[in-house]
Amino acid sequence: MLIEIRKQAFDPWREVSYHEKNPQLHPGSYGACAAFVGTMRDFNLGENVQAMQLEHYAGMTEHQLAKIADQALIKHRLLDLIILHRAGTIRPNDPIVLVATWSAHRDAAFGGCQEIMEYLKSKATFWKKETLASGQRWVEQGTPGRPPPRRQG
Amino acid sequence: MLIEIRKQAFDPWREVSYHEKNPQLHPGSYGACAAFVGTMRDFNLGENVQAMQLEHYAGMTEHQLAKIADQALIKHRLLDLIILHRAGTIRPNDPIVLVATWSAHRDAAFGGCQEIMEYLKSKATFWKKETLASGQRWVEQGTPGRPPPRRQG
Amino acid sequence: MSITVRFFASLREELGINQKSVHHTCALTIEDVWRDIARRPPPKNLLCAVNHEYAGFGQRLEDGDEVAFFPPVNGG
Amino acid sequence: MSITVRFFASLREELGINQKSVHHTCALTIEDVWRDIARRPPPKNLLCAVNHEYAGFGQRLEDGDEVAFFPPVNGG
Repeated sequence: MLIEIRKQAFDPWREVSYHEKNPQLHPGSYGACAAFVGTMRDFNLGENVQAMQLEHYAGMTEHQLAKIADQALIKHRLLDLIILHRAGTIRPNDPIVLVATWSAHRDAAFGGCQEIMEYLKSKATFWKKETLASGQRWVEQGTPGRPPPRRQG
Repeated sequence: MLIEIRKQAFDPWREVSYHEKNPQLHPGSYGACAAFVGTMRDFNLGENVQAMQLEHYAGMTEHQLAKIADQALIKHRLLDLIILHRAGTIRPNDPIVLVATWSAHRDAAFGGCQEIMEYLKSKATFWKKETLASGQRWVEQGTPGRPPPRRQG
Repeated sequence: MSITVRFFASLREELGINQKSVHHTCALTIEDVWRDIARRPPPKNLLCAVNHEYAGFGQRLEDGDEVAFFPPVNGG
Repeated sequence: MSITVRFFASLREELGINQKSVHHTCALTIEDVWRDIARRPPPKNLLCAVNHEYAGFGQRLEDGDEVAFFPPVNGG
């Protein structure tokens, strides 16, 4: 099981591939893997986005992700999982989050992966601040918290 | 868009990674990728499985997969997708199927990926014959079609 | 008219037929083709297709059609 | 008793406070801490946590607790 918040860019498919070489995940034991990758888009709410600051509450975030993972493991009888989330300065096309779940069966893998993503969005203590050509704005619940400030300098 | 039935083993994560380098899938345009990989288990219905023959109806399978893909692209507004399915002799831990979907949003990527898997299971003309220590058996709808024949020789 | 008939998976093994051509002078349905070749009642879960599209047992056939019979599919 | 209070994201910027320690001799709730530091009514969508667990505004605090205030989260 991997739960990590990482400041550096990562290649999600290499992470999944590497994880499957983990001897804890016995070859032949799992029939299904579901993976989700959320990637930063260069466009949001009608504006081009140049970069994003991903702030988080160190300590609480890890604690919440561990609770989410434990719930999903039990409920969906997962064999293993990855939750890997970026923090810091993100550029368009950078992966932001990877969730991968392994299970004996398809429904469990899909169900676990989707549920982790839902809980992650509602419980994990991350906040996004976008950099536009016109300034910066906080993105709250998919909508900007307030209008962007006037251009500085 | 990749739709393929392949006789050789493949590395699903490398396929997804390679596909994202496709210039048709503009960097920064998609916010979400969902992927599902079905893998051959070494155990099914209480028996160890040594190998599996994956028979398919060449021509009809490709046609059905193309229809499934077109439906999912439109319904879920997908930006791109992969359906890659093995045929021939499969060994435990070999990937059998990869479905990957790219979209602007999470729900569309998940919904498209799951729906393709559902249709694929119900419409794509594949049949599985397992090799056990005691002989071979057809697997029909997750249950064996008939009891395995007595050991030969 | 001339019809190509194909069988797959356990059905192919049971009947011992992979592919067969049939020639008839009168109108034919899928059911006619099944009775003609298989000489037994169709299994309850039998599926059939004409020219790579799923089809009902009563569908009428045309010259050059490819008809396929197979058990429930099991991909993925 | 001594409480650590933290603010995140847009709330941190609006109040201009990242982290603060408060010391009191009497029993305190999260709401007391908010009023004491922010000196304004809480925003409608305000979230709070005690020791890394989500908490209600009326929760009572104990010596050494870490209280955090933040806007709706937005990960993934």
